[in-house]
Amino acid sequence: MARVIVDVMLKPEILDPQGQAIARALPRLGFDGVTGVRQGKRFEVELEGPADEAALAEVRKIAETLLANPVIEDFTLHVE
Amino acid sequence: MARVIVDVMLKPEILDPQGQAIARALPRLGFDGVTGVRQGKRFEVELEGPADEAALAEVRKIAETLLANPVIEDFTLHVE
Amino acid sequence: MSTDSVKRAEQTPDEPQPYAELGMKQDEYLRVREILGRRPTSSELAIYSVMWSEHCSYKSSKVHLRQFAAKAPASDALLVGMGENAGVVEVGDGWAVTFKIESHNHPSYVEPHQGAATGVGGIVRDIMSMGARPVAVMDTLRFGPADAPDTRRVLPGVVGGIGFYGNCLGLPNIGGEVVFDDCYIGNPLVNALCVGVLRKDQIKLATAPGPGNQVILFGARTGPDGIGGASVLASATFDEESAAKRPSVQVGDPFMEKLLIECCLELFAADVVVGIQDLGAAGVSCATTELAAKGTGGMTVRLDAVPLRDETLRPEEILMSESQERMMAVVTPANVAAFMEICRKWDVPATVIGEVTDVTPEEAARGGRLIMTWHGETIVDLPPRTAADEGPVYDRPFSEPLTQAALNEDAPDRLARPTDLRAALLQLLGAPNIASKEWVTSQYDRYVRGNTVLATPADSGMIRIADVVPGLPGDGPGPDGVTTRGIALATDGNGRYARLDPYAGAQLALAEAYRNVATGGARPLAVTNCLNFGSPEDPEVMWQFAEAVRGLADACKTLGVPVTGGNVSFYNQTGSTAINPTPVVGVLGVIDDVSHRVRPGFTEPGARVVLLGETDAEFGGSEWAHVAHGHLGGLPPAVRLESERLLAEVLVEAAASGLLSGSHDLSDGGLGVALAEACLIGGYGCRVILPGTADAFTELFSESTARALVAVRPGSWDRFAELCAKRGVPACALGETGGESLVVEEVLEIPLTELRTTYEGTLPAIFA
Amino acid sequence: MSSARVGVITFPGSLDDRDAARAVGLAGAVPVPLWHDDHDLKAVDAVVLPGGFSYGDYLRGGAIARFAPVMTELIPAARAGLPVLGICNGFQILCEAHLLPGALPRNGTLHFVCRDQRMRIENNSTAWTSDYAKDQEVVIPIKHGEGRYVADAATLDALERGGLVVARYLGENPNGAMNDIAGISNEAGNIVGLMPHPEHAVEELIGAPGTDGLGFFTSILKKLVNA
Ligand SMILES: Nc1ncnc2c1ncn2[C@@H]1O[C@H](COP(=O)(O)OP(=O)(O)O)[C@@H](O)[C@H]1O
Ligand SMILES: [Mg+2]
Repeated sequence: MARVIVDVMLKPEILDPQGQAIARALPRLGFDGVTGVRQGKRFEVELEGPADEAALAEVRKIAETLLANPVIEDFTLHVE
Repeated sequence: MARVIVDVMLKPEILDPQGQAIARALPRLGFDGVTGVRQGKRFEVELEGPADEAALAEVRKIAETLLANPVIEDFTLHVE
Repeated sequence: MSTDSVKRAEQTPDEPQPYAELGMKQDEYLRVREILGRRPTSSELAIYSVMWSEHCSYKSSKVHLRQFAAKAPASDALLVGMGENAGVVEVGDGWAVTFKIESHNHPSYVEPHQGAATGVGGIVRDIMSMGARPVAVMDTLRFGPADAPDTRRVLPGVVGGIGFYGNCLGLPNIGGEVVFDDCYIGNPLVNALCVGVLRKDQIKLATAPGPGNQVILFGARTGPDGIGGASVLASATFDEESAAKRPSVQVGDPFMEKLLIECCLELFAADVVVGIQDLGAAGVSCATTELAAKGTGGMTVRLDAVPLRDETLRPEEILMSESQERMMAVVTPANVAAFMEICRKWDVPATVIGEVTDVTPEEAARGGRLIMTWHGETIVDLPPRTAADEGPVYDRPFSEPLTQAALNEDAPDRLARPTDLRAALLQLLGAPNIASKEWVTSQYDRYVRGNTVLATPADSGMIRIADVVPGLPGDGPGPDGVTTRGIALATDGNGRYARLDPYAGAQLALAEAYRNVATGGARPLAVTNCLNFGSPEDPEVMWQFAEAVRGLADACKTLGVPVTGGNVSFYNQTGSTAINPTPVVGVLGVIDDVSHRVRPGFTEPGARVVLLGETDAEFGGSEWAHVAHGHLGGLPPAVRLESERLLAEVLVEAAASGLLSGSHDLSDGGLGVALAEACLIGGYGCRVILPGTADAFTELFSESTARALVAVRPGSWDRFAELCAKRGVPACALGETGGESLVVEEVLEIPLTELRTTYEGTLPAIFA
Repeated sequence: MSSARVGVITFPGSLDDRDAARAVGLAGAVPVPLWHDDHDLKAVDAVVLPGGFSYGDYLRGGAIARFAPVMTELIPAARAGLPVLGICNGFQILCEAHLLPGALPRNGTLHFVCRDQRMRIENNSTAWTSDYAKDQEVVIPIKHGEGRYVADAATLDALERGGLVVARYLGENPNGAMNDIAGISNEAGNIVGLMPHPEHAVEELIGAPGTDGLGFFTSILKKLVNA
């Protein structure tokens, strides 16, 4: 049993209103020193078997086809 | 300029309808071998200065008060 | 890890049990021992502690709520009265309607988004369990002051949660309330209403008849949701590790609920359900004991068959779990396969967990016999009626608050009257309680299902009961589903009025909701209510409660509208300070032909603006006293039930005859606010003259009840005046609609643009 | 009533499917229910993908629905010219399935928004808009939390230059959509995706005031009858 993490973030050129709203709120809450925030998604994918080559390839395919929308999002993948 | 990543996940005992919906869809898409999916949030926080002790403490506070809802979510934090 | 079986309980009679931590009084615990003739197992203790809680047993309110049935007016429409999951009323053409309102106050304070969301989910399942298709929801909300920091946390979360759940579920939100008052700081009220429709011969009840019938749990898996209490049991009876942190917050899955709705409707249509019950508070404990209690009294349940989200759950936790989106059905063995097939179609997990059994006469006399096993061991063996129906009943002491007399003597007469009525009107119009609630309502889908006749900002929501899609069957089975009928719903409640006089306050809430329903052209038919109060252990709160129930029951009798159900929420207080008593009343009305509905406001130029009803100087608990002086004292406006009844008759008949192009009731803020709102909502200004029976301030801002403002279509005045005269309803023509301003001659003139800026600016400025 | 048959697909979590069927029927065509789990388009002449939250839409609007069995039939059929209208969630599904370009992430306001929206029908040469006058102004409800149309510069440019923007918001942009885009079509004009809900503006009495949405359904009927 292994766990693969897929991180999905909006492409840099796509406006991220959620991240922006957070960044805007920070100074009001007394937090300075943050120049920007971006919000994305994190998926924990639990595998039945080990995170071998074949399994990773499968998760990559899941990420590509389902977890991320390649039109607006990038993803990265790592084993935990 | 440093970047701190805050990962926010629902506490393990809290129902994650989002992850469930994905996990249920996978077999239908021809993906087997996944036993569970949990969906959380990932924040990229850009700092003005370096990610020193003080800055990390500040980001931790931001995570606690704004990025995560401590009633139902846990978060972890790391420097990228 | 050993299981606390019945056998073990018999062998260890003196083992200490954590009943107090579970909220049970010692005499309640002793009563359980007496019923069972031994100490309860920890699972039995779990069942009794939740079933005998205030929330499930109504132990403090029962003695008062009986008045709703005792004083109920004779009504042919009532098909199912109080005591079921929701009441059902007949509305004609073979159709029936079921509706109910319920509170989710505390969870919404702890976690506003999920708390409010699961509040909607819970009430929707109540409606489903009557055999109905849910068709609309409403939400009535109370918060601390709009600009209080905590309100900025709670309100957006609550509104987001209600929208998230209702929108994703596909139920139009057709109305509600948003009220701000200091007394709700730290104690917001979130009351959700759902209404459903069904063919009158398809009512389902929570009952488990027929020995041999199978008990099926379907919907979401059971997880450790909302079982803070159960961990007490686990840790007391077992080892440390099972005392794992259990969340007190439940997370809703509206998608699963949508599947459940469609699945249930298909199950009902296929006629494969004998009895059905939703799982709300007290989950499996409640569903099994109540189903068994209303059936043969006998049931066996294999608790280890319950599908779990978390395999470490102990039986006590399964019994107490409040996991959402679950239902329980009783099905004949012959129909199980068909039942399962429909669940599969909708991707709804379903599991047989038990069976209805026969009981011996002796067992029946004891209250039936419910047996639960856990991996072969018997862990529950109790008479279900003792848990479901025979809980403790308290006739708690009550006494009028010591401060009540002084409060009532502090009449608003002493308050300085404004000299600038224009400014006074603008101030009221921009006050958070009056100002446009669009910031809230625009987050709710009000159109889904395509039957919404009236929704925000109308005085009442209105839904077409059934439509026929050309080429597709109607929503109801068969061609007899055709009907032009609609239903209207309004909820109201004024905590300030109720604080000044809980008896009158409850009646005023009813009167306003009743009037609002009639305003749209519907005939008021039946009532639901949600009684939000402080601690019943405080005699002064108990007095407020007793007075409110008495007032509501009396007024329902006078108006001829029965209470069909409702909900009580106690312990709404911060420290020892209770909220204002807040009875929220929902009224259901019927309109024979929805095309006769009257829209809110001035929708055409050249209509005659008419004030119906009588105006006295009544400012106790008024919005003006609140906004201009922060004052609460004196007495609320007089209750005029007979006038309300006659007014409603006029409104309904005028609507059916097509005499009105707009209609709006008078309530908070009086005539001045009603005029401004009618202009803004309808889009036309008006030019009016005050009747001159009192001073202009009184005529503009008094909150006398049994009044409404209507726009009589050109050429319809004579017929309308006759209609009013026949019933003795005072009708005063004030002027005419049209133009770009609100003009009250010799008093004020305000352009609609200025009114709009004031009215629409308040909430976005605070929350956007 | 004509014999033109317009399918309306129901996914788990579809909400406005009955509403879409009603609109099809009111326009005079025959609504045909289609089921997500069937590899069967029942030989319909056109298809509506209705609004709602298919599969809960927890991941992204339309992300899971696009893989439904019925979609494996619909995608090639649409490419081959079958008229398809995607409303709201249906529009999201069309984008996810790459039948239309771009994407529909979360509204810029971060709020779900339900309101009667003024907009302009800019392209009346599609299968679904021929009954409108060019640049006709209409009021049709919107109700969505994820409807901010985005696409890369080249795609936007192609849409604008090809006249493929079907409808554009007027007044305040409700969701931050690029170029105020409310709906687009493919080049052939058979596939149209819209955030607004024309099926909620087809009866005077019900839903939004007016019947400005009916044109989408009468357009397709006319096209099918004249075909
Ligand atoms: N304020 C009230 N007025 C009338 N009936 C009430 C009131 N409060 C509760 N009831 C009735 O008592 C019964 C039990 O209520 P409740 O426990 O809320 O039902 P459920 O468990 O189905 O949600 C219901 O029939 C409900 O309608
Ligand atoms: Mg119930």
